[in-house]
Formats: sequence, structure tokens, C-alpha cells
Amino acid sequence: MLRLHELTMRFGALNAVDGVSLSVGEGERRALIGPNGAGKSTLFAMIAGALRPSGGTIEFDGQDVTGLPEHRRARRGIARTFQHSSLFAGLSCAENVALAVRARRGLGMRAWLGSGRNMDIKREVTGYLDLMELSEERPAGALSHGEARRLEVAMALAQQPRLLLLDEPAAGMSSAESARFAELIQNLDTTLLIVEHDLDVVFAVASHVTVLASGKVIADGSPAEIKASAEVERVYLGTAKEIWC
Amino acid sequence: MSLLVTAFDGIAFGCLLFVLAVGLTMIFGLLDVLNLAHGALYMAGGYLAFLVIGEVPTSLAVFIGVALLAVVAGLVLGGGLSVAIRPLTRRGHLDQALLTMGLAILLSEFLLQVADRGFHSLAAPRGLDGSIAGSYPAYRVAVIVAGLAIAGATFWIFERTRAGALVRAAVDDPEMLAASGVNVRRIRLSVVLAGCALATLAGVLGGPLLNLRAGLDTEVLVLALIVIVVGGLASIRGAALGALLIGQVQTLGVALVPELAAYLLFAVMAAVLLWRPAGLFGRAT
Amino acid sequence: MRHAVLALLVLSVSACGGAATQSAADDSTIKVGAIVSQTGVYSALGDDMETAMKLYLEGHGNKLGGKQAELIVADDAGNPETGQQKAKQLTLENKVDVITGLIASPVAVAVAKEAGAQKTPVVIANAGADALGGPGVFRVSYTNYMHGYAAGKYAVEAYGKEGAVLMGADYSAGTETLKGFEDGYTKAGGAKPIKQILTPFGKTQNFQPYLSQIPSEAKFLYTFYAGGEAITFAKNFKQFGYDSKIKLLTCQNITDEDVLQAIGADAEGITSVGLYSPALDNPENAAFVSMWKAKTGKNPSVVALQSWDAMQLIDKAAAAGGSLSDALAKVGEIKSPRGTFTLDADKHNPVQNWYARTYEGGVNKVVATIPPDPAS
Amino acid sequence: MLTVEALTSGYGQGQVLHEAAMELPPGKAVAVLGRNGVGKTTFVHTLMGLVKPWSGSIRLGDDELAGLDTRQIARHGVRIVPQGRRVYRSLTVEETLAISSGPGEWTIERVYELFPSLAARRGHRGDQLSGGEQEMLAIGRALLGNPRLLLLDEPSEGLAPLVVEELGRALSSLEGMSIILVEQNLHLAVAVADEVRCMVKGSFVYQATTAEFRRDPAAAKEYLGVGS
Amino acid sequence: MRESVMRGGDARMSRLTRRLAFAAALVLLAAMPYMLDAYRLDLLAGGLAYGLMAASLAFLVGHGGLPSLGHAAFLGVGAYAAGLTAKHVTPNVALQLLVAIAAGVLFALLTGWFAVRTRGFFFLMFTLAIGEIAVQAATRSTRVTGGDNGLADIPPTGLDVVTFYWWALAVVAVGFGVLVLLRDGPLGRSIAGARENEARMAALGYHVTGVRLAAVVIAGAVCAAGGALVEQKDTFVAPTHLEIGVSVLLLIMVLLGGRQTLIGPLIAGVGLIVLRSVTSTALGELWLLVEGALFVICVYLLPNGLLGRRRAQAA
Repeated sequence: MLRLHELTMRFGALNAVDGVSLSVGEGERRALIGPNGAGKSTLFAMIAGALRPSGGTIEFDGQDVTGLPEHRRARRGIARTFQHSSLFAGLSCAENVALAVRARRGLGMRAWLGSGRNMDIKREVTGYLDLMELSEERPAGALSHGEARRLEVAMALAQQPRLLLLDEPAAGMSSAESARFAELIQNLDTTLLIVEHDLDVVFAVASHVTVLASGKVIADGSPAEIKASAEVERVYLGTAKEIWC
Repeated sequence: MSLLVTAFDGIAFGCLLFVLAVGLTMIFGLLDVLNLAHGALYMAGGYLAFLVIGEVPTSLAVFIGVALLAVVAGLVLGGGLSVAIRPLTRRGHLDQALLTMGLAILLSEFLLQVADRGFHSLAAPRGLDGSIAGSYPAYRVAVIVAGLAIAGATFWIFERTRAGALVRAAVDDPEMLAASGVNVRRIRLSVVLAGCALATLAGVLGGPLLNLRAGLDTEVLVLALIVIVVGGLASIRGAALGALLIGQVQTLGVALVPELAAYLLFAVMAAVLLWRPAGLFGRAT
Repeated sequence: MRHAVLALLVLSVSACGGAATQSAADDSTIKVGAIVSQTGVYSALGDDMETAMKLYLEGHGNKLGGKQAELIVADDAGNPETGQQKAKQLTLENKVDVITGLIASPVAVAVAKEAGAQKTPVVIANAGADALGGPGVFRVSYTNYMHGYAAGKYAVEAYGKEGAVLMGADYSAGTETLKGFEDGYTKAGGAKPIKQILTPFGKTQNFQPYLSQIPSEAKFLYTFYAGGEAITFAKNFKQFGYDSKIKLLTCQNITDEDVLQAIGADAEGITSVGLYSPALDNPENAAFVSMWKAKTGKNPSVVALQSWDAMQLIDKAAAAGGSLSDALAKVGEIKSPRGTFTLDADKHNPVQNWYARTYEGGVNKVVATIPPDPAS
Repeated sequence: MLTVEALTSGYGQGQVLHEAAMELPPGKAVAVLGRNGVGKTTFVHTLMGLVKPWSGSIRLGDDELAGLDTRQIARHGVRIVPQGRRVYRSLTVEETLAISSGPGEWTIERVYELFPSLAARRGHRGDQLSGGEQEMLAIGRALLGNPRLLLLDEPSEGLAPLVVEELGRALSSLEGMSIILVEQNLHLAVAVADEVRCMVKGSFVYQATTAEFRRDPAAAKEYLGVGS
Repeated sequence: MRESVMRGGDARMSRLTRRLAFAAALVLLAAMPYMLDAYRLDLLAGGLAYGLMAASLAFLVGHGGLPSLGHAAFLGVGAYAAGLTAKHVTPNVALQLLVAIAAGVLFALLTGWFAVRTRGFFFLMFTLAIGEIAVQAATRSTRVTGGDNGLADIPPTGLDVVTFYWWALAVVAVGFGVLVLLRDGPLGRSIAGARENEARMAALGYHVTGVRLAAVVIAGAVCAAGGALVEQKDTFVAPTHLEIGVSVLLLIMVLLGGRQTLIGPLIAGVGLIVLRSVTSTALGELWLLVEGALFVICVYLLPNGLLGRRRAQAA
């Protein structure tokens, strides 16, 4: 469903993403992990269309979308959440989600909607908010960190994406929150690409894990394989053997 | 030949515009405050000189003395401005715009009450009130010299001294500067004072060129805004390039395409903004 | 919203309040509404205008046509919309008998329109737009066209029949004056001007780029600039050495008293064609100049003279009695400090002498008198 | 030396630090470890006054720092090497060091001795430096304040292994300086630090000397590692 | 589902109270011809027109986050379009209004297409340039516009002061209602979304440039309607109507009224027009000083304008 070919992003002399090729199949839950600065968020931004790659191609559903602007990709079914909550701070939670719902239904540019359709949208919005356990009226700018993270996901879900990109959705959540969150994610039936540091969440959610370091894919496999990989351990903990001598 | 004179004249105007605009761009860069009273400050410098020396030519020494007096007035007004905008630090550009616009009206109307509403002009100081070779005003050469000297001094202070490095650091990352124990607020105050003093100084410098009259504040403010937008905000280099470019647009530009003269200034600004949305030297944010 | 309703109430009350102050005009007083720029770019002229009108009333026992006069000054801020609003206020609320003042032409156009609708006569004391004038609208200043026309006639005699270059501010006053010059010049036997240079109005800080466009074969330059631009032009012309390259003839505004001091020495020797000079030798002028000097310490400007004459016109018409509008049309000869003039029957524009004046030793010396053109 | 008690803080309404408490013995380097997002950066930012503490106490020697603004805290001798370096982009290396230099044993020359590669780039502007050079500049900038307490926030982030090694050598040479080092790179952390603290969800949950920590891989796995 | 924060001041009341208050104000305004003389009525009609234009600018600046310093261009476009229609086509004021609105939309599309590519202060300066270019165009198209002396020969509307007042009130009420409805409709909320977070809007599938352009078009169309009223009231329009001073005046109305609301700028617009008339009558040339002082005082005493409340701050 998603196929990256030799995707590269250069910032000056730095290759933030360095020739990454990977493909994600329909219905797969792919986790992307790696230490800070490995290029995960850059990769995400390129898939979503917020960044133009310096090289390589992105294929979605068998079509090359490398040159497609972000909003057109969103309409084709790619939704993303942001690493640092990117909400409509001045608007209520319900309005945040409603913006997503209307966009998906192609109603975002309508001047006016009948009350029937409005009720319909409202119902749907309430559904997503309930799912993410959020109240409707509070402005997004006044949410706690965990709530803001959930609203991020609620908005992405409201897009009913075919491919959902989650960028560190559990960052800053308490362990209870992130466990609950992992449960929510597990019940989704959409193709998932998730960047996450909280490995509890990763291993609870992912069916397949890709490890990125310094802009390159260094490992790829099932959660169990990754857990057992010495290479991954080294990347995460430094050269462990030298420390525990 | 005459186009060369025109281009040279554009440099004179560019120099004046630089002295006028550099304070505006620095205050914007360091305090994130758009000071719409900048034109009124220019006007204050000019009217102060008019009230002190009138419209007859004086000696160069007196003229320079009055210019220094205007600098002092600029420092005082700058102090007032920084007190006035302090409560608005976190209130956004539009609130600051409303305040400084109100202050501009107060200052310029006050000046017109103290002087009068008539048309006035400063005379160039004796010795500079004639023409060079009978065909170029000596005072404009003096403006270029003074403008280049001020620009040079500004660059030198800004690029070569510890004080300038502190100001640049405060533009780059005020938080880290404070974390080095530096009093950033004092740096900001000095930049406001210096910026305002340059504006009043420009008022004296430009007095013999642009005259003194009601409505001068707005006209000058718009010119200064165009200069800093075209050059890119918060950059001395940008102000200099913007000033020189606008100086040429207003001279060489209108001489080359006189039929478009009325549109040229604003069309150039619009074109620059479409081509480089943050100005020629602006940093994309 | 509570505040909103409250604000609305306050507003409506404040708008209602004061409605009682209006009083029907009675026959023993005459109310004159003067629409003047007290603020804005024309306020320099506005000051002179207001002073002259008040000076006239002071000198005439505060009476016009024997009636107690009330002068109500309103600020147009140089803006026609504001001017029109003030005209409404003066006619509907203050119930003035006549509106005068009017510096900028757009303001005069808007006010004349409004006053016409309210059947209140208008005496224009400055605005020069050619189109103005007609029923109920009287002018004691001049039309831009005639201003230029007189200069054109003079130029043929004094500057020769060819090689004219015209230069002026690109707005109606400028283009109308230059058009008048061209017609006056060609009708008097001059060749068509070889070039016309227009400069953006109110936005030109520097005339060098435009002066440099004067063709080398030019014999003389006629220019129209007023106010701040007049100062800049006069200084630029001299300082860039054009005074030694080409002869200059200008409109009256360039060496008007408003700007002479600011131009300083660079004004010396400039010849202009205007309707007035403080140096004119007639008893009315002597009295006027001495009064003005006593008040302000300076020579009177053209605007001051025109404003003085506006009051004089109203004074004479009011003395005639009957409808002021009709009386204004029938005033006949006015003995003005500028010399005697009349208003034409059709558009009520002045039929007056023009003077070629050379500025020397602090005064515009009259060097020639250009009589009104019977054909125009 | 430094005593932090019951420190809470956060951004907006989101609380990040939950009664964080720790002690730093004088002249020692302590590494603060923990996974992403547990509040390590917020912790050092709060110490520096870049984030205002909500409650709790920060005592440096006899001085209470909680409630002071950043500049005052800096005047008490605290310096930070922030995450992402944050060097002044338009200042040259030389200028940056010059405006950061105060009276004391640290001089610009000494900084150049510590980081010879910085000396070679002294005329270059901050935004022309490589990541490693920027890091060295940020450290030099802090050292020139002759800090009583030096805060280092993820100095190794995004740097090549060789550069990290050079940094490690330089930091290890600062014998006797009181340092708080936030690191994800365990290798660097244990090379530099005398003691280790681990943070979970805004509180410190583990403390040990570096030697003890080295003998306790389970702790590392639990608080930092992949497998859990 | 209500966008409670944006509404600022009036969000404190229920929708019903708000509607009642609006109706009451409308009744009170409709009754003004029985309380005010012709001049004051005319002044109030002008004030309402400016209030509507201020509200349209508030839609752009406050709701859309697009600070414009060239809004008077729309006033001018509306006024000239209506005036030229009256002169050449039809005496019907409603048709003139429609033409003005269409012209406003067209002008918004032409200029907004470029303008929305800039941000913040640069948008401000770009719109300033558009405004000044429009002034020059109006001044120099003498044959069409009458040049700087204005379009003077517009035939009278044939409406007396009272009827015209009601017509103006109706247009302002409808125009304002349309602004409110649009603000609260899907497009209006998309515009608010683009103000709050462009990146997220794009990620949701919105064409952000298009959304911003829509905001310019709505504000421009409503402002053009206000411009048509200004022209119809005076049957006169000149390039001075488009000048930067007028754009500044409209922006000041928005700031004084509170840019988070639409009603605040409307009231501030009416208030400032009336206040200017009162102070300039009473104080002569000193009125400008008083106005300057008023701005300064308001910045300190009414930090969010007459009716505004601070928008929730992002965490």
C-alpha cells in the first residue's frame, strides 16, 4: 500500500533521511523506532507531504504521490498526527474534530449546512471524542498533555484514513495513559505507521518493526526479533559491552 | 550622463532612508515591536531643528549641534516609548500598532501645535547650501557622506564590537543570552534608544530635502516600512540594501519609466514580497 | 452584548443630545459656514484661510451686509467625504446661509454637490477645479485653466514662441493648469509645447529624475507645484543648476507667501504668473497688507487674499438683501486688494487681471499685467 | 552543593515534573537518565529558570534559586548547554566566546585548548558550524561563565561517534566541576558522570554511583532500554 | 459544536439572549428616524456603513488572522462600482449594491490570489501596496472615475434621508448577519482553522491557500457592500475613499471594538464616526489629538477591545 523507494532528505550537509526504502502492506501495523535524530519525523513529514524529498519516490496505492501537495494526499487517505501536538488551540475539542470530519466529507468549503447534516457531523464528532475520552467544549489550548495527544489521534481518526501516520502519539503520557492508549490503537482497523519511543506501546501495537538510525534502516523484523537484536540494543544503549565490563 | 547623476542622487536618498529605517528594523528585530511612531520621531527631529534654528542657513557647527540636540531628543522620546510599550510586551503586533499609532498622532499633532501647520524647510548649513560645479547640491553630497558614515558606524558597532555582538545575540536567542547572565532588557532599551535617536537624526538630516509639513510622519513612515520589508526584517544589511534599492527606485526607476512613476514604489514592494515573501534578506520563519 | 446595547443607547443619546442647540436663522444674523482644512495635509492653507476670514469680520464690526455675522468653521481634514458630512451639518443643523472656505478641489466638488441639494449657496475661496461653478456656486479664486492660460499668454511675449516644456504634479490641478497654459500659449501664437512631464502627486520627494528629462532643445519651462512640492521643486531647480540651463516660469503657488520662507534664497529671481501680489499698488491692498502684517507679521498669501474676498463677496451680497443666492450673482465689481474683478454670469468664476511677478528682495514684484481674456 | 526538593513544573497546564528531588555533591558530575519525554529537559530548564517552577525548592549552596529569573540564576553561577545547542547563529565563534566571558579561571584561550577544532573555526558564524562544533561552542560559552553548576542537556544528540568521543574526553577533563548531564547516550554518560539518576514520569526513581550502575544492567534495561 | 472561544464576549450569553439583544438593537436603530434630525440620521447611516466595513475587516483580521492594511480598496471598489452603475445603468439601489458586491468579489479574487501567499506583517504590507496601487488607479483613470476630483455626477438615489437610512440599516443588518452566519458555518470554521494552524489544516486535507482566499473574498464582498452605501449616501466617491488613512481607520475600529468579535468592531465603527463628528465640531483642530489620546488609553484600559475577550492561549 505504501512503498518508499530510496527516499532521501538533505538539510545542508546533513542527510536526515538517507536512502530509505520500505513498504507497508494493507492492514499492517508498522512501527518505526530509533534514537533521537534518526530521521523518523523527517521521514513522516515526507510521507505526509509536508516536506519535499531531496530524492527518491513515495508510492501510495500503486500511484506515485511524491509530487502531490499535502492536502491532496490527505484526501487520498493519508492522515497524520504530529510529534508536538498541533491543534487548533483557540477552538474547542469538538470543533477540532469537526474540521477533520467536514474535510473528509468534502464539506469544508461550504458556506452553510442544513441542521440535518450538522447533527450528523455532531454525532460523528461525539463518537470520536468519546472514543478518545475527551469532552467537547474545552478549547484545545487548555487541554492537558495527555488529552492533547488523544485529540491529535481523534482528529486523525476522524479523517478515516486508509493509512494512519502516528508520530510519537504516546509521548509524555503517563504509563496508565499509554497502556490505555495502546489498547485504543489495537482496535483500529487501518494501516498504521507509528513512530514511538514508548516501547511498551510499540510492542503492544506493532505487527512489524523497522529500526532507523542516522537516516538509514538498520533492522527490520517482528517485535520479537527486534527485542532480541543486539544491533538494536547497541543503538539504544550505546556500546553496552564496554560499559558493563 | 544625467542618468548617472540620477543614480548618484538615488544614493543620497538611500542613505537618508537607511538612517531613517535602520532603527525601525532593529526595534522590530529585537523587541518584536512594530513602531508606527517612527515617522513621527523623524518629524520631531526636523521640527526641533526648525524651532531652534528656523529656516535660514546656519553654520555647519550650529547645524551639527542641532543634529546632536535631536539625537538627545530621540533618546528621551525613545525612553518614553520603551516605557509605553513595556506593558504590551506579550500583546501582539496589532495592539502595539494601535498604541504606537496613537502616540504618533499625539507627537505629530503636538509638533504642529507648537510650531504651526505651515510649510517649512530646513536650510542646508552655510557652505553646503550651494551646488557643486553648479549642477549638484552640495548638501546631498553631505547627506551621502553623513549617511555612509552613520551606516559605517552602525555596521562597525553591530558587526565589530562587543555591544553589537550582544545585540545580535539578543536577536538570535535572548533566552540563552539571559542564561549567560546578560541583562537582555538593558540591551533592548539601548536599541530602542538608539533606533529612536537615529530617527530624529534622520529628521534633521532630511529636513532640507523633504521639508516639514503636516502629514510628513505618515509619508516617511510608509517609506521606512517599505524599506525594511523589501530588505527583510531585523537585518541591518537588509535595511541598507532596501534603502539603496528604494532610493534607486525613487530616482533611477522613475527616470527610466516615468509613466509608471506613481505605481513604482508599491509595485516594487509587492513584487519583492511575491518573489521573496520575507524580503530580500529576510529569514524564513 | 450587554455592553453592546449599552453602547448603542449611549450613542443614540449622544447623537440626540444637542439637537436643541440649533436655532432657526433669523433675519438679523447671517450665518457663514466655512469648511476649512484644520487638520491634514492642507491645514497650512487652512490656517491662513481661517485667519483671513476672522480678520475680515474683525475689521467690519463682526457684521456682514449690516447683519450680525456668525462664522462657523468646520474641519474637512482634506477629505471630501468629511467635507460633505460637514456641509450636511452646516446646512441641516446649523442652517447656515452660505458655505465658504474649500481648499482642496475634491472637497469643493463634494460640498458644492451637497450644498446644491440643500439649496445653500457656496463661495469657493480656493479650490481651482475647472468644472466647479454654476448655479449657486461662486468662486473668488480662479480656475486652474485660467491660471495656466494667463501664464501661457504671458510666456509668448516674455519667453518666446517655441521651446516650451511643461512640468507639473499629476493630479487635476496640475493637468488642468498645464492644459490652460498650452491653450493660452498656442492661441497667442506659441508652438505646441515640446514635452510635458508629470510627477506623482504628493509622493515626489525629489524632482531631479524628472528635471533630467527636460530635452536639451527646450527654451523654457513652465511648472505647476503647490505646498511642500513647491518648496522641493524650487530648491531642486536651483540646486541642480537648472536656473543656468533653462528659463523658468511658474504658477503662483511656487512663490506664494506660504512657501517662500521655506524655499529661502533659492526663490530669488523666480517669475510666476498669479492673481495677486502683496506688492500691488492700490489702496485696498495697502490696507489689507498692513492689517495682515499686524496680525501675522508676514505678507498675505494668495489663500489669505481669496478668503478675505470671499467674505467681501458675501458681505456685499448680504447688503443687497433678498435671496443670498441671487444677490451673490449680482454683486458686480468687487474692489479687491488684487484689483477690481467681477464674476462671469454663467459659471460665476472671477474675471480678473493676472500678474507676472518676479520674486526679488523679499517680495513678488509685479513685472507685467495680463488682462482677462475676453474670449474665454 | 545543589539540593532540589519536591520540584514541580510544566508548560501551560501540563505538569511535567512531579516532586522531583535530587542532590548533587559538590564537584561531582551526575548523569540524569531516562527515556524520551520523562521530563529531563524540563528538569534542567526549571533549574535554569527557563521554565518557572510551580513549587519546590532549588538550593545552590546557601542560595535559593526557585523563583529567580534566568539572568539572576545565571548570576548565581549556573550555566546551561541546552539541547540543540542554540548557538547564536549570526555571531562568530570568537564573538560568542567574547560576550560570554566573565572574570575567572576560564579564558577564551583555555576553551580553545579544550576544543582545538573550535580554535580553527574562530572566525566562522554559528550557523556555519557543524553540529559537533556548535556543541563545543555551546560548552565553551557556558564554561566562560565559570559556572558553579553546569547543566548539559543531551550534548551528544545527533553527533557522529568520533565527535561524541572527543566531547566525552573534554567533559571528563572538567574534573571537580559540578555538572548535571542529561544524556541518552549511556556510553557518554557513564564516561563522564560520577553518579547516575534515573527519571521516570517527572520524578527521580533511581540513584547510584556510576560504578554501582555499571554493575546493574537490569536498572538500565528497566529505565532506559528496549526490552522490558 | 459551537466555536465558543472565537465568539469572545458574546459567548457568555445563550444564543437566545444574543438574538433577542440583536433584535432589540435593530428595533431601536430602526426607530432612530423618529428621534434624530436629518443630519444625525445621515451621520448614523454613514456610521453604520463604516461599522459594517469594520466588521468585514474583523472577519479578515480577527477571524481569518489576515491583518490587512488595504481594506479601503474594497470600500472604493464597491463605491465606484455602485456609483458607475447608478450613473450609467440603473437608479435601482439594490442592483447597484449587487454590482458593488460582485465587483468586490472580483477584486478580492484578483488581489487575494497573490496576497494570501504572504503572512503576518508581510500580508499587512502587501495589502498596503494593493491599497495604494488602487488609489493610483482610481486617480489616473480620469475618464471613468473622474480622477482625483471624484465621481461627482452620480444621479441622486431618489431616496429621502429617512428611507435611505432604513435601506442602509437593512443592508448593514443583512450584511452583518451574513458575516455571522458565514463565520459560524463550515467555511467560516475552516477559516478559523487556517488562522489557528495551517500545517494541521493541510494535513486534514484543506487547501489552505484556498481557505484564506475565501476569507479575503467574503470580507471584500461585505466591505464592498458598505462602500456602496457610502457612495449612495453621498452620491459621491473620490480616490480619497481608498486611501491608507481610511484603511487605518477601519483597522482601528477593529482593534477598538475587539478583533475577536464581529459586533465589537461594528459598534466601534459607528461610535468612532459619530465621535469624530462630535469632537471635531466641539474642539476644532484639537480633535485629532483627542483621538490619538483615545487610542493610547484604549490600548491600556481595554486590552481586548470594547467587547473582546482574550482568546485561549495555546499551551
